Amino acid sequence: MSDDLNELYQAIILDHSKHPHNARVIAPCTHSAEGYNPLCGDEVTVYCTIEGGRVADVSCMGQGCAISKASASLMTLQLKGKTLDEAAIELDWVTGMLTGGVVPGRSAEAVGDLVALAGVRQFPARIKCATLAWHAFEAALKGDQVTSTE
Amino acid sequence: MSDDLNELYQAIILDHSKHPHNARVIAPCTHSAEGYNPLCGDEVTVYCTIEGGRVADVSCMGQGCAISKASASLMTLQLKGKTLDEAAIELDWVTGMLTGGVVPGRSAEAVGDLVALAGVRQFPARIKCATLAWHAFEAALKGDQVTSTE
Amino acid sequence: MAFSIDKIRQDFPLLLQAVKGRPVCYLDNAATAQKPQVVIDALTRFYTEQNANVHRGAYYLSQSATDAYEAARRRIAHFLNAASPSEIVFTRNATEAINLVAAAWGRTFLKAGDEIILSSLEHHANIVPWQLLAKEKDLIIKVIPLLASGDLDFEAYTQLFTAKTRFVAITAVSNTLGTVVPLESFISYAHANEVLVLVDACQAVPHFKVDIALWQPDFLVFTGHKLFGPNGIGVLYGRAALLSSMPPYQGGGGMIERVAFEETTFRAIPERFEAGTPAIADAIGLAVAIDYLAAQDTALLEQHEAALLRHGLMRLQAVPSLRILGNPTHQVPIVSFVMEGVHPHDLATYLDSVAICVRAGHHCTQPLMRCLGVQSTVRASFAFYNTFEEVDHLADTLLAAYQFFK
Amino acid sequence: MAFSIDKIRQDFPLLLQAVKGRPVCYLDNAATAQKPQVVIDALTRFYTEQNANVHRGAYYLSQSATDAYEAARRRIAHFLNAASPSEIVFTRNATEAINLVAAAWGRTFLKAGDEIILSSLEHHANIVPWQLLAKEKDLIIKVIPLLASGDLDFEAYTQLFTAKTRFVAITAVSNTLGTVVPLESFISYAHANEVLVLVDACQAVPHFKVDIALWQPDFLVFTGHKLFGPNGIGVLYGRAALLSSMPPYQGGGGMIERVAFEETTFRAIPERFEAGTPAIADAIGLAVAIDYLAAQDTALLEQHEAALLRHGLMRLQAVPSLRILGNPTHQVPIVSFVMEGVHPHDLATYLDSVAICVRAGHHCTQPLMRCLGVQSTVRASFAFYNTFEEVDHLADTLLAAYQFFK
Ligand SMILES: Cc1ncc(COP(=O)(O)O)c(C=O)c1O
Ligand SMILES: Cc1ncc(COP(=O)(O)O)c(C=O)c1O
Repeated sequence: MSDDLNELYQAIILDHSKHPHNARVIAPCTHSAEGYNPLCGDEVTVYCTIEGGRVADVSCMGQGCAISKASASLMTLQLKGKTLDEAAIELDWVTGMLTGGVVPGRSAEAVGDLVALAGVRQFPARIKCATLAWHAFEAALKGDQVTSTE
Repeated sequence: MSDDLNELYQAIILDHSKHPHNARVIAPCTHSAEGYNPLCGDEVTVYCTIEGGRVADVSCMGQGCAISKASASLMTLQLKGKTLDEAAIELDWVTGMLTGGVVPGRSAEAVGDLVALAGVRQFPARIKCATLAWHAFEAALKGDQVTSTE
Repeated sequence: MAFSIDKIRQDFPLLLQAVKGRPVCYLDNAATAQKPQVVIDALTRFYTEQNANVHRGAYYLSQSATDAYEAARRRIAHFLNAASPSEIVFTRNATEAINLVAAAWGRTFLKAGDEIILSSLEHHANIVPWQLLAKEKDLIIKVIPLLASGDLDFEAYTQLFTAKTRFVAITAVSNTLGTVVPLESFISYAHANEVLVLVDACQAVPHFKVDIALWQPDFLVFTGHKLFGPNGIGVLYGRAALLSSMPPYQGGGGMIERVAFEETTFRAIPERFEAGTPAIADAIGLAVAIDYLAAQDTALLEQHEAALLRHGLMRLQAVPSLRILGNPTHQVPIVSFVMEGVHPHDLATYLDSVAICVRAGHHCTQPLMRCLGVQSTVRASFAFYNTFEEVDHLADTLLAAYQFFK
Repeated sequence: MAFSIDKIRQDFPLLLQAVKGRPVCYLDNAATAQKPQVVIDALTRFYTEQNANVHRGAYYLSQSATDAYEAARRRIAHFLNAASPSEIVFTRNATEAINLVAAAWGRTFLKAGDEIILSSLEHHANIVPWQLLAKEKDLIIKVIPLLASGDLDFEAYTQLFTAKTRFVAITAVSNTLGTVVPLESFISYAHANEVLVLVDACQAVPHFKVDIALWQPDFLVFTGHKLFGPNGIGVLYGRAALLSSMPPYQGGGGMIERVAFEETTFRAIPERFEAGTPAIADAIGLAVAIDYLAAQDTALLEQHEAALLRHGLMRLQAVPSLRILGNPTHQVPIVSFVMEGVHPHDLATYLDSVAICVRAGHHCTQPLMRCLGVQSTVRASFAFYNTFEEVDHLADTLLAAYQFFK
């Protein structure tokens, strides 16, 4: 067992993957989109309700690996109640952190449990798993029906 | 100047290429076919008249390098008057000798001036030039319209 | 056993590498195979001593490159036991070879309502070109169903034939389950119905002798990189009469006889299908890979592979929660499995952490995944250079993964 | 001159070889270029340390191969100054790149009666695909005529446009005469008429900077092996919006999103156009060739090439009975000539006997040969690694040949 692996699959990730939060369909919802990874066939659908410029509710359903499920579950917790601008910062932070892009500076408190996703950086082949739900959320807001992580 | 080159372009070859024999159209003729080398665009048309199982007359017209012109000229001299069986032996001898195939054993006298083509063997890139007219003759007898040396 | 695995492994430099400090354990041979040093050396030698364009120069180097390229074609014709080297067309890969047949043969000779039979085992490379063609020409695609064992249902296959059936495109070996399809019966049934057959031999050639004269397929394709050759080179075999009846696929230099703006004519086979400068070095490298294989005692290699498979199946069956997919009558050493509650990608990452290279996903066989009722699997695929220790390493690590994720 | 030709030649192992005991004098660079050692080493290193299939494995090696392959794509996008790496599609060669555009764009967007403009300078690779398409779809091909100088007739070009003109496919540099076409005017005229342009940059990229942002072509192609890279790899650049509007070319693994027997969907660009396992090592090798070039002082290389050309023209003009074809306004160091009374093939053989590698024939430009009123020519084509001594060796040997054949 390598340290990297322990960091990737830390308790919080395994926990969220086994017991995902907000794993349900929101119907009716104001926005939804499917995220799809053509390389492994994993898919996730993000549903959300935007009211008054806020993420009133958000959920994820789908099939995927521990990383993608945990990431989706963490995402729903993190985004719920945020304004769209705040949600955009969350998105930038996660994708920037994972793909080595620019990361908005934030307090540990603001980042919260999302920090558990940092272990994925050591596994480039798995980054797309971690970003799948986030890209689907982005696509839902943009009005795309399906998005692929490529 | 290498020895190989002197053997390739021996006097008899240069001579035949500059003053080709039977460089004329036979019309009407009983058989004719065009030989074509798609790699360099050279082309030759062989005309012949077969009467009573013999090559009564044979000629070659076309554009080509010294080797292909000399070979065509030598061919017309060699084949004229031969029976079809004898002509087939000439063909086998030339192509076999040039391409390293089986060569019918023959006296120097029978081979005659064709021996001048032996220098081509040292220049694999030029073998197709030397066989062009011969393949066209073969194609003419078979009734093909165009043949390519490839 | 006279067969020295250590000695063989010395021939494959990648197998001697370490990944993150651990010796690489390469079990993804169905995706691509490693290259013996002689193949790598052949590329170096070509570019160092012989590099010139083919079919075009009147000079020694170019002739020598042409000779080497054409010798590679003859080597491959001999390897497949084809009737003539002119039946061998070099392509980029197997995918292109199938696309070539779909475009040049299919587009010319098929018409609306004609039926094509594929199998449930096919790789996307032997599905998508036919779908694209079917859409364009309004053809009907029928699919040979799978038995629970992972074998194809021969009875059902025979039922698919109608007066409209024109073509069968079928794999010799499943790249996902390792199933060896009893092709002789499938082909002769089609031929008895005057239906042509294309065989995808990608996963067959690395494991056993493929003999054109025996199977008598109309077309057969394989890809160089899975046969221990370089990538960028694939092979299309086509019966001479068939190939000759087909129009060109791509246009360009090398495949033409005469070009004029008014009218252009094309060369005979195989050149007609090789437009532009080919992958000369890679074709030569593929022939060297085949020479390398021919120099081994193939019976021993096959025995070793069979033993690896037996041992692997035995060890994997003993891993809790692990389910092996399929149990085909004949199988090459390719095994797909899933572990209850653990996603294939997580399993593969766990294996990767100890340098075990396996593939997780749909293996370009999504329709087969659907038949099997899974989204994806982990696949371990072995070559003759793999060892029993590697099999054990895989099984031990899977056990540890089970403990970790449970 | 700070430029050390000796040092550069040391980088190209083939240039240091002997052919039949004589140092090779390689003057067939327009057919294919020699490879610097770093390119050969890149192939060896890939197969020794990194070989795995791309886009498919969840393991370190496969990810590392994928990263290297995608880095090569970015390298090429940067080299061409393309807006995005997704505009770069890897193909086997330039020929395939043009065929891809003809099939995926042409077959989709052109209809009977539409007109395509080609030029008299085109290589067969930029003629035959359009002829095949024209035949299939009933299109009309028009040809930009040649001026006596070997330049294209711009005035006449503008006259070819009608309301039906849809596409211009034109070379940047003639592979036979060395003519540099003033593409900016040709492209902007077409664009002013809302006509798309494909540029064949095969002979441009080895000699001068090609800048997509400057020319703004809609498509541009080149081939790796003429740019000092491996063979088996070519490049299609296409504007993102255009590529995205096109259906797939070949079907198979890697280019699909989801496959089902009922319905298949395709990936975004550039993957949509790369079916099957690509020529991974060769793509990486091409990027290394480009890195090698970028590390040189390109201004000096271009000066050297211009000086080689000037010296070559001067020496060749002095050979009795020798006629140089064309005298274009701008020229890269490619020169075609004929010798009165001596067939080009005989001349090439004579040159070959002292290890001078030149090409004799139609150079895959038969229509141009017809314009020039010849059947074939001898062509000497230089790269930056050629020397003045090699030019002199050519000229001296041509003099000797004149004596020999006269
Ligand atoms: C101008 C031009 N276009 C296209 C090609 C075709 O290149 P390839 O054979 O690598 O496809 C060549 C070279 O042969 C060329 O010189
Ligand atoms: C059975 C089968 N067919 C076709 C292919 C396609 O091979 P390539 O990607 O080299 O064209 C593969 C491998 O990917 C395969 O396993």
